[in-house]
Order: sequence, then C-alpha cells, then structure tokens
Amino acid sequence: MKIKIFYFARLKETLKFSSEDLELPDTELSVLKLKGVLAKRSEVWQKMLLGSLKVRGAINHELVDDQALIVDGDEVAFFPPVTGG
Amino acid sequence: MKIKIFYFARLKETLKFSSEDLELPDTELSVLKLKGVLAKRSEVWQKMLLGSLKVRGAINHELVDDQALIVDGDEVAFFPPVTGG
Amino acid sequence: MKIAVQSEDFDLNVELARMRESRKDIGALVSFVGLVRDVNDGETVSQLTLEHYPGMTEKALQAIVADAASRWAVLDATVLHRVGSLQASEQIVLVAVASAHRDQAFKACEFIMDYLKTQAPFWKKELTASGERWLDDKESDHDAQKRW
Amino acid sequence: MKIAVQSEDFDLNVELARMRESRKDIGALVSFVGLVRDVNDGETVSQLTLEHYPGMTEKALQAIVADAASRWAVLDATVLHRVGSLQASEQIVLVAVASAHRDQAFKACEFIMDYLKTQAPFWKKELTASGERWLDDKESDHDAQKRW
Repeated sequence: MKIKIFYFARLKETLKFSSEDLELPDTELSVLKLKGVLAKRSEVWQKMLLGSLKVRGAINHELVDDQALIVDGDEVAFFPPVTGG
Repeated sequence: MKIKIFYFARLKETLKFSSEDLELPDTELSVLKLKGVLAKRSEVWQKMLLGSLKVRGAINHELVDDQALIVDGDEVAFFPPVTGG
Repeated sequence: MKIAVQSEDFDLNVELARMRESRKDIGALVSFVGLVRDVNDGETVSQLTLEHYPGMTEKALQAIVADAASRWAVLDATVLHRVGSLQASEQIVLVAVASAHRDQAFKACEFIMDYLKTQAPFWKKELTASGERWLDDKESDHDAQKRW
Repeated sequence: MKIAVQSEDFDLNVELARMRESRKDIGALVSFVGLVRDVNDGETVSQLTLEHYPGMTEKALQAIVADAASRWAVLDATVLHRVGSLQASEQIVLVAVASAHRDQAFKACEFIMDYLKTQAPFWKKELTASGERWLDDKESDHDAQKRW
C-alpha cells in the first residue's frame, strides 16, 4: 500500500522531514505498527516516535489513537500534542 | 428625622413621584415600616408598596432588606427588581 | 478598571485597545456585548428604554467588579452600560475582562454579567405594538447569580 | 459561521458587525481574543511562531463549532486563528459566539476555546533570550476540555 505521511512541529524539525510518500508491503497497518516501522530508520526516529514525547497521530485529518488502522491511500500525520489558541 | 426618597421605573410612573423629602417623628425606622407609612397615602401607594409587586429597597445606594433601619439624613430608594444588562 | 453609565454607544475595539495598551501580560480578553433583540416574549420590540438610579449605579458596578477581581486574577476590566432609548440591534452593555489565562477571564466576565443583571439598578421598558411594558426580572437570572 | 486560518491580523469589530448584521434576534455576543503574552514560564518572549496542519485545521475547527452548535443555541459563530510569526501583544485567536441569551453564548465560546486548545492542530514555538522552544501541552487544558 502507498501512504503519505506528514510531520509537524518538533517532529518535523528534529526528523528534518515535513512529508514523505511511503510504500509498504502491508494491506493495512496500525498507527503503532507504522511508528515501529519508522522507528527502525535511526536512533533519532526511534526516540521521536517511540520515546518519551507524546506523539499524536491523524489519519485523513482525524485525530486517531495507536490502534487505528491505516490503509492504502491514507494521509497520515504525526505531531506533538497541540498547543494552539 | 428627615430623609430623602427616590422612586424608579414602574413605581415612579405609577406613583407619579420621582423623589421627595420626608420628615418623620421617628429617630429610626425599618424599611418595612416606612413602606407602611407611605402605603397609608392612598390605595395606589398601598398596592405598589405592599402589594404583589416585589419592591426592592436601597439605603444610601446599598440594596437592603425590609428589616434594615433608616436614620436621619438617609437617602432611601424604592424600585422593582432590576432588569438591566 | 473603567466603569461608565452612558447614553452614547460604545466601541468595543477602542475599549479593548485601551486595555491591551495598559499591560503586556494579558493573554486572554473575554468580552460580552448585550444587544437589543427585535423580539421578546413573542412581541416585536420597536424600542427599549433604560432607566437607572444615577447615584447608585456606578457604585454597584464598582462593587461587582471588585468582587470579581477578588475571586479571579483580573488584570483589567471594563463595564459600560447604556441608558436612554435604544432600537433593535443596538448595543446595551459591554463587559470586558483581561487576564493572563482564559478560564479566569471567562469566569470573571460571566460573574460580572450575572451580578449586573440582578444587583445593578437598571430597569428596561419595551415599546411593542401593544404599548409600553416594564420588563419583569427572570428567575433564570437569579439562579445564575446564586451559583457563584 | 465563519472559520479561517490566516497570517493576517483580524478586526474584532468587523467580525462582530458581520454577525450582528446577519440577524436581529441576537441578544448576546461573547468573544474571546487570545494574545501573545510578553512573559511565559518566567522568560521574556520576543516572538511566537505558530505552525499548523493546513489540510486538517479548518476541518477540526468546523467539527468543534458544529459540536458547540449541537449543544447550545448558537445563532452564529466566528473562529479565526492566526499562523506564522507574531510579536508580544499581537492577537492570536478569536472565538465569537452569538446567541439569544448570554449563558448559551458564554458556554459555547468557552467550549470552543477548550476544544481548540486540545484538538486543533496548531503548535507554538517561542523565541526567548535562551533560544527557541516548542511549547508543551498543559494538563490544565486537557482538564478544561474533559469537563464538557
């Protein structure tokens, strides 16, 4: 499956990625499993996605939890807790 | 004792009095007793001050209840429940 | 703090700009503006007349604002209330509260309005097709005041 | 309803005038304006940068406003949130709610702010003498959201 991933705020700055297109062998994948896939890239990725930072996820512009399932064509986003207003 | 009395809103309109200076033989008087004195003036006064209308009183610009005591020189006011804002 | 009873209209931007200029630690500005509604209790209102007790009104408003400032972290507050004759859609009252944080500003602003409604000596008379009528106080306003 | 994410400043008077023109049954207008404070967590803030998730932000704000309108009698609402670089005292966010009655307008406005703070994808970065720092979310904001 092909998905698009966006990164924001501290994640974007530290990972030096604002977005990427990713192709995966799976037909569906939980948010937590996708974090695990990305965390394998390097120690920084591991720390940002599975470390002490509370990382929030969104699928197709909806906030979701770690168990939510990602399928082909989805737009995924990872970011720290929001601090607007 | 000499006091000044103000009337507002429905009371002012119905009694056709906006204020008056009143001299009384007492040295102090409760708000309720002053209402009783005024109510003797006519049926309209009786109805407005001791009838079904909830009449609020103030002494020297402070909301008070019927038991509050009026003394010489006080500014008293009678009016319906407030409806500003 | 600015408290005034006036027949002239007020300008919310002017009031908030003054409050913002006074200090730089304001994080939250909550404002309430009350307007004359065109319909009340099922009747079309063509005019609203506001009477007040000149000697007492500003003192009562000051006491209410002081009470709010003793309960919450109010950095600045403005209360303007109009009197005289107003038409539908006109502004009646402004309560604006500045605080560092929003929960304090929201609470203080709502508190001031709830107390103003039940403690400040203003009276409204409506003009409708059936004539003039003095408004009665509302149980819901007394309940709103009592919850604080 | 008007919802926008913008880098330009906003004018509260213009927004409220538009809401007032739309209908004559508005009795209460409650507005919240959030400002950049000059000091946060003990450090002087010289600049605040706001980032957001363009595809998601307006949808999230629309969902929050729709939720508020389903809970209270909202006649009209405006939510404007700025992004980009802001200086101390500048306006960050406006939430304005029109209703027939004040309790409805107060509740809906505070609800929208509480949800915006915890659900809408904005992130703040402060510039202080010690450098840049991303702000952390606050427990008090999560508590404020959960009470509704």
